[in-house]
Amino acid sequence: AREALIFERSTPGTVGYQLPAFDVEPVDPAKTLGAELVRGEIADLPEVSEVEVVRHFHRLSQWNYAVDEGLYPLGSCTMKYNPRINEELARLSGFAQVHPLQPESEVQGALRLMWELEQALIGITGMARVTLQPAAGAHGELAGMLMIRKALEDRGEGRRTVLIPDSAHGTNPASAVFAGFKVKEIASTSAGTLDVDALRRELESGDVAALMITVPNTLGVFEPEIAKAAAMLHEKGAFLYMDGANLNAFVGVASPGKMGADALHINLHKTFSTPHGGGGPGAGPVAVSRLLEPYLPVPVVEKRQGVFTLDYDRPKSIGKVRSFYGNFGIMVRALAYILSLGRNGLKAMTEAAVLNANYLRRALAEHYHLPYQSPTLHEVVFDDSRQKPFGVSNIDIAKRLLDYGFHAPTVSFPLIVHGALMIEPTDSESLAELEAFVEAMKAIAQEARENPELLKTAPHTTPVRRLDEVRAARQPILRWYPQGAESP
Amino acid sequence: AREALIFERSTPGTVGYQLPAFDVEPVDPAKTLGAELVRGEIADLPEVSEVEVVRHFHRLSQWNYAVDEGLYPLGSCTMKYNPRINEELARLSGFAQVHPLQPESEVQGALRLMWELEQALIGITGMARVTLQPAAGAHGELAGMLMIRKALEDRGEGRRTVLIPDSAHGTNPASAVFAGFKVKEIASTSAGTLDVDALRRELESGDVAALMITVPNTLGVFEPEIAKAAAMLHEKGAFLYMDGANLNAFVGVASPGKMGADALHINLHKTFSTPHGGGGPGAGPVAVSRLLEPYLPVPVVEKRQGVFTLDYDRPKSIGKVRSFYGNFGIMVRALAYILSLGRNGLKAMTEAAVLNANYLRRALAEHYHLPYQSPTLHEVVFDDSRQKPFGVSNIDIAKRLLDYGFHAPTVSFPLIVHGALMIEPTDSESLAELEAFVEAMKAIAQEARENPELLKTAPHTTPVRRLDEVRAARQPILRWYPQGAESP
Amino acid sequence: MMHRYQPGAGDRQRILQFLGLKSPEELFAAIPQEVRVGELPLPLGMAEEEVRRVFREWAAANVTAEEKVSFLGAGVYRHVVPAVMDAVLSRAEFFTAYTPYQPEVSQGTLQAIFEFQTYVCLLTEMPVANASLYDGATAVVEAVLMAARLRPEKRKVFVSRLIHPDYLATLRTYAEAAELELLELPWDGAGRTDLSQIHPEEAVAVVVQSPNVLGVVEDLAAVKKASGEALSVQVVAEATSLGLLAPGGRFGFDVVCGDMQAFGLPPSFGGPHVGFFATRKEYLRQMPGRLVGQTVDADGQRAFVLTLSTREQHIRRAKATSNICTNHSLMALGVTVVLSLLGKKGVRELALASHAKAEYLKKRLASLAPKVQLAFPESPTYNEFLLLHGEPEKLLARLSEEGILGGVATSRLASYLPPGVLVAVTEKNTREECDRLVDALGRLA
Amino acid sequence: MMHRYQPGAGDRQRILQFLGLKSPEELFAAIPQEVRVGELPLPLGMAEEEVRRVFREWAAANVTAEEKVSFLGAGVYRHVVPAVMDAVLSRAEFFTAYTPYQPEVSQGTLQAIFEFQTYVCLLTEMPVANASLYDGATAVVEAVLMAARLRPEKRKVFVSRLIHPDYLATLRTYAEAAELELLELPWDGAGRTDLSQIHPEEAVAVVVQSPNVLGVVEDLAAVKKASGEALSVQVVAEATSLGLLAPGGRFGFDVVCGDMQAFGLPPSFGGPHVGFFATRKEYLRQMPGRLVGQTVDADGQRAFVLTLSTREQHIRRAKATSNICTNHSLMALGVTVVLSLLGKKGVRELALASHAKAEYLKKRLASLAPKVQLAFPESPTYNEFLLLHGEPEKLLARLSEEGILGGVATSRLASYLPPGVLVAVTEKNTREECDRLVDALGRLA
Repeated sequence: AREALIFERSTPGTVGYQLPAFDVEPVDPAKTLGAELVRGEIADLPEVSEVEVVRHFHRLSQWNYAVDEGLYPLGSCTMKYNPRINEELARLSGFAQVHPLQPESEVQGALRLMWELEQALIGITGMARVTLQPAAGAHGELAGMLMIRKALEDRGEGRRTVLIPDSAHGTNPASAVFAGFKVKEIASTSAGTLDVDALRRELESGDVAALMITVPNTLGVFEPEIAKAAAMLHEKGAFLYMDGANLNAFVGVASPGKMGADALHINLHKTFSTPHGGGGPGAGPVAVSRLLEPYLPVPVVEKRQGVFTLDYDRPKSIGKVRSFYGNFGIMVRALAYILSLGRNGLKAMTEAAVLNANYLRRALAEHYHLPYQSPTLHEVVFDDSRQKPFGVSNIDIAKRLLDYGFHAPTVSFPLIVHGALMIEPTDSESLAELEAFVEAMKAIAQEARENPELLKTAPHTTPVRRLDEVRAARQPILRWYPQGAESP
Repeated sequence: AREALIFERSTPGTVGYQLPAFDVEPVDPAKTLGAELVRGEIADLPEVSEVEVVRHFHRLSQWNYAVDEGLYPLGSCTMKYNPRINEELARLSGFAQVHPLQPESEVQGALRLMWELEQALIGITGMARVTLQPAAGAHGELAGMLMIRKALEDRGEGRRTVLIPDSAHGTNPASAVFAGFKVKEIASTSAGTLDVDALRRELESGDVAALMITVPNTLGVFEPEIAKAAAMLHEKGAFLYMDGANLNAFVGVASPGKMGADALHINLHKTFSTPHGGGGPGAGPVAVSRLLEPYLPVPVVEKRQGVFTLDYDRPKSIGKVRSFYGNFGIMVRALAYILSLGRNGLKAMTEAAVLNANYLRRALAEHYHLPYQSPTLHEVVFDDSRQKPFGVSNIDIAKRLLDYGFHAPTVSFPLIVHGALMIEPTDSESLAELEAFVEAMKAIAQEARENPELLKTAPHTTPVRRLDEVRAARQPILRWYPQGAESP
Repeated sequence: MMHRYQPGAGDRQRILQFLGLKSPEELFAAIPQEVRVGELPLPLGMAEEEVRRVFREWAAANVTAEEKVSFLGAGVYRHVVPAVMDAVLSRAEFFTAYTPYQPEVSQGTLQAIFEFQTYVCLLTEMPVANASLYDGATAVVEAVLMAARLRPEKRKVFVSRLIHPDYLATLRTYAEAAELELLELPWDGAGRTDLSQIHPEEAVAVVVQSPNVLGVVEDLAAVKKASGEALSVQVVAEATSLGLLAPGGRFGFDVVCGDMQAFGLPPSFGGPHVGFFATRKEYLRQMPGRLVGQTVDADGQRAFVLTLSTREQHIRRAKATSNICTNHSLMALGVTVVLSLLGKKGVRELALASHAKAEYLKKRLASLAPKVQLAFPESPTYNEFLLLHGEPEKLLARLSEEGILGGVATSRLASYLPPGVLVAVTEKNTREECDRLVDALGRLA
Repeated sequence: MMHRYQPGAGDRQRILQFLGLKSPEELFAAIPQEVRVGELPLPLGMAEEEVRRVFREWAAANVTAEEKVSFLGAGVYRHVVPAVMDAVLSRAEFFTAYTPYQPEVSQGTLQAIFEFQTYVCLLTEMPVANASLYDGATAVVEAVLMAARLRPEKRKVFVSRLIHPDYLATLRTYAEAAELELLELPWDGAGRTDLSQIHPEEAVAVVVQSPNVLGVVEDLAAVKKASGEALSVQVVAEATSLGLLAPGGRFGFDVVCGDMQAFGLPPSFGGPHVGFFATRKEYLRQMPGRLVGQTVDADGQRAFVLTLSTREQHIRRAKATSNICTNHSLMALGVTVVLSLLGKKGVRELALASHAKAEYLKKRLASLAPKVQLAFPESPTYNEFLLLHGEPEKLLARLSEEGILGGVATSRLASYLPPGVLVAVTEKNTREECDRLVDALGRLA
């Protein structure tokens, strides 16, 4: 049974909430504010009781797939288990009910938590300092690129070109542009990695501000010449921006600091397991080298004589990239995760992530085509070229997986692989779960040969069938209107 | 996909929890305790990680129907909405983390809450006092009957007969027997109510200790002569025990005190909306008349000079019926519900419950047979006699309702209705939900005529199909054994 | 005015119309005036925020072990509570469901309880266990009543005075109604039940608790031997002890029962906790309470269902094996989650840590004699022991001022126990907490 | 040692065997030694109970409005938080899901966000709204950047200095990168933005906040008029004000955006909250952020899907309308739940109660002059206002000692604001709390 929109469940006169007693003199807002500033009741807001609200969202929730249901192999998204203790801790009154503008003396616990998280991230990345302010990975990219821009300006340089490999996430070019740069793509090598020679050629222009690169890249392949690339960049006065979306592949094994990164954003909602929330909130702290430290957003948390304080007095700072100090509630969860695992556990999880991905790579290699043969770490990218002859695309395979009770892999990138199936099992999965996934993928490969129509019309058992996405885009309906009302 | 038993998910060496640091000297328990007192690891306990536990119970939960999914019309069970605020409050550290044996001075808040709940229940029932100790309705029945027994002994009377109408819940006779009484059933009148003449005849024996009666009875019919029956009982030195399972029908309208009840148990998990938890915990406070007050279980909470205290000094008390003071966590929820609704809201809910039940009665009357025509309050009992000619039983109708996404009505009693369908919608349901239920019931009535096989083999869309209950009882398998192990 | 818990204001009018009524009052016509009430003596309904404010105030008027160091036990123990447990119990699919009478839409609850039954069997080394009872006290009662059904010609029950005093008090209440004669066994100088007075040939059952209420581990082999034909019943109030101590099942006991609260349920001022009940297969049809059994559905796939309900009140009425209906299913689920997380290693580690920390504390406290004195220094204890002291309640009040909930005064439990403080230690207590208690007792006792 | 978050100890060995490896180390062979690290400078992993202890200690080192009376606002407001909200957000189906890229198994998130978009439209009287942004500050930025895309020939942005200082600071950062010229508008004696310096013909946008950071309700009709061809942007930092105040949509604004935190999200030391963004239909294809649209599935039934993603970075890369990817979906869900509970009546009642209580307090405080002084006694305010005081931080410290979080010192926000305390009042504040503040200020100011 479909669940109506909450607006369609409305019954006039019903209430879903009661406010605390109204214990002051009533006012006439037309008088206190002026009639032209005031509105009346908003006609189309719903009138529903509490139980109806509870049931509405309960039923909606049942149409979602989630990590708690099973394997969620969305490549590049690191859909790992979200520990319940972290949810408990983020809800502690002493964290959730703290106002950001209380005097510092009243929020020492919150400031300490931020300071401790920064220290932990410094330890993990080998970088000089970290800003916790950005709200998401892409936001971190932007903050990082703004720091690079400011550093260049500080040197009096007007460089404007940012190099980005063709395998990169779409956020990289977008963020570079929003930071005021021009983007130039570099083609990957046949091994799927950075073409260092191409980089060298590009650097000769003198206009290169930075290279933005994901390590390991979106194929899951480690960039073997990353340190060399960094040296080349630095030598030419350019910066290395590292996209940390795939940090889960090497925590405790290698460090961006040693790779020569100048800025690196860290998706706390990936590597450090804060819940994705159906699309956020996440957090995208940016770790920087000494070179970029002066440009960090304000404020930063400092510890002075055992007292934690917010330092706004940073003349070279890029300023602020959002309100207050970042997604504090996400920081609580991430630090709890880091402390729960510790140095031993973090490395064990890295190994598990890479073992799991390589298990899938080997187990699926006879059924799906592997476009790049380079060794991979925490994820593996197949393509649909063996299924294409039967008219079956990566999308069809993805949709059919939903019928088998799994989430689909990433199919929209990397752009260098046509018909990609980018699979990242993460460290949370048991062999039993991986085996079940392999069985499903094998069955689908067979179905592709024997009954391609079944895949092309998949999914069949989900709450809704395949959607008309073209219609959604051509005749956009982006909100509910009451029956009979015209969309203006 | 079926979810295996947790024991079947085990992988040797896996852990799902880490204990706090072991910070004292290790001991050899064979030495401290003696080798013969000590056991080793328990071989068959599972070894699973945290995420596997989370997913296991997440998946299990998805096979349950629950109030949050929709209408749950189990007659006599009062499956109403369980407000979320009550869950929040019961989990407050100052309630959940309080030990029952702390000094009274350290638990004044907890004692006050119990005292306030008793006052509220006294106000609602019009009785003299209330014990909160019983853990469930049946437990309350037993406590009530033990008080009656003790009161009779106190008078030096050895009366042993308890009269129970044939429409009663099964717990009534069972509880009476466990309190040491003999049960004698009284047939109901053709209106489905207490036969007062039969009561009069029975009372002549002089051995009648009490009448146990549900008001309104399990047909949903109010006992019009209840006050008269009480007077007759009292005149003959017998007691009136009232089963409060159906209290939701008349809170704020009538009072057991005025009806002449001597003891009445109250299912907090029905009328006062504490969650049923898949079968408990509930709570079954017993409200008593002045006559039975001396016999209340110890302790009772007293307020003396503004201080709350546990009074154990009650020489005529029946003693204890369980450990400590009752299901305190349930009391928190019930009192929160009562205070949230208040005198106005409680009565409004009673009216809503009765309106909803009468809506269903009227709307379904042309499709299902109504064996008793008396006006009903909060529930209504149909039977399957119109469907029987097609070979369709009440069970089949119940199972088919599951396919329509509703829970089934009660089908196991009252015993005076053969093939009963006992429907209690409660006050939580909107007309829209009731209408959808009526549509389903109508459709089923039609299916019974046109395609009875569909009903006899229902349900068809549930996580499992109809179960072999005979096999379960004949060859009981009540626990998991490791593969290959014999059931001893 | 409409209330937030009530759907459909407009519905009310529409239903009245449908029924041809002017007011809901007409539906109550069958209720005579003489039993009617006017307005209830209660305040008007409160806003959620106001209820929250009131309850928080009351909650804040209680001291909890979260703020202080705690050595409270005596039937309610403070072990680790994994966050996962409450997350599972908060799933509306579990907590807003009813008893699984319709198994096709209740497999979640049913399978979880089947797992609970299995855990109880594994912990007790007994072949069958039920789906839960209210608490330890009523579990003991049910054991004795079952024994009485199995030995209908006998009326005597030999019960250790060292079972938890609330359990004993409850048993007395029920035994009186069942016309059973309770013979309460004293204890010996080692703090163990004196078995010499048992006459098994006259008895329906012999009941001991191990570890007993003074913390001492009983000699179950001797109890079993002394029980003869009578049913031997082991009561367990500190369930985590089953991770370290050989259970009654190993010694041939007929019933092992008690309370599982120690496996992670919050104290909640005494409830809800969860009783458990395990016994031999041959007593199956005399067992109290619900049972979940495995069977198959119409497609032949494994599924679970409430079974053997012909024992139960809703079928058997006056002849039922128990009057229990609502049990403590959700709490059983909580324990099942905790046991699943702890697993094979954790169950033992937790018990061993509790024991080792208690031994550490015992050893350190021994040095404080004669200010305080271990009641039974030579007897085996698991994680709780009795410190003799003349004025335990005063002593505890002084400790509390220093932020230490030092234990439970025996005077709070029963007048017949020796005066002193029962001190319980769990894996949550740190060495430093133990040292603080020793230090404080050294100064204050 | 295995960790509790890691399934399958035995699995590790079996996978290694399957891969023909001796150690996982071999899988990292492609990583050169020069970038390797030894042991991380972190402690060993902690038990859940230990982590809980540490975090509780840190949490306890913060003062919260739960313990004190609070009048804190300035962009983060303390309104009622229905218990239902967190119950919904705690459903693993919502919080452990990813962005709904596979709509067939994400209808729950998608429909909820479609409802969020509708709520934003209803509150702002705008025809389209997006699926959320990070916060109010970045929402303002996105509005200005969209305006710049729509008026590519212009570079000036007229922005009120009375938008929240953090929003302004953020806008400065982004504007610099986008090479936009920010012209900051001062305020007049009534605490309203001085519109006289606006030159709309040169501008991409005119940005005001209403109520502004000093609490004063701006004259939106005048702003709209002054904006001319430039895009008019209303910023809303106190979203509940939309329950009482006519929104920008009614005055023909091009964008209404801001933060929805006030509808029941916890302050959380500043985040996560949730930005919103509503605009005209003609700007649809220049909008930033995700959009959920209605369509049908293969069976023709209504369903929801992320749409118009050709605007977004993962398709359009360097030419995207925004770089946003992860947004604040779960917070948007929370607001959707709260708005659903409040409903038509509650949204207005809540705003009216906040306003009435603020008016009550304002009136009472007026009597304390000249100790403290209302900055703009004649100007319309919703639920927040500025009290002038020379040493606001000291004053607040004294109030805090009496258990009152008296408001936010303007010095904490920005140096250019008049010295004083911003006092915010919501429906949660009782009359008695207001009286306590008046009394304390009378003594301490």
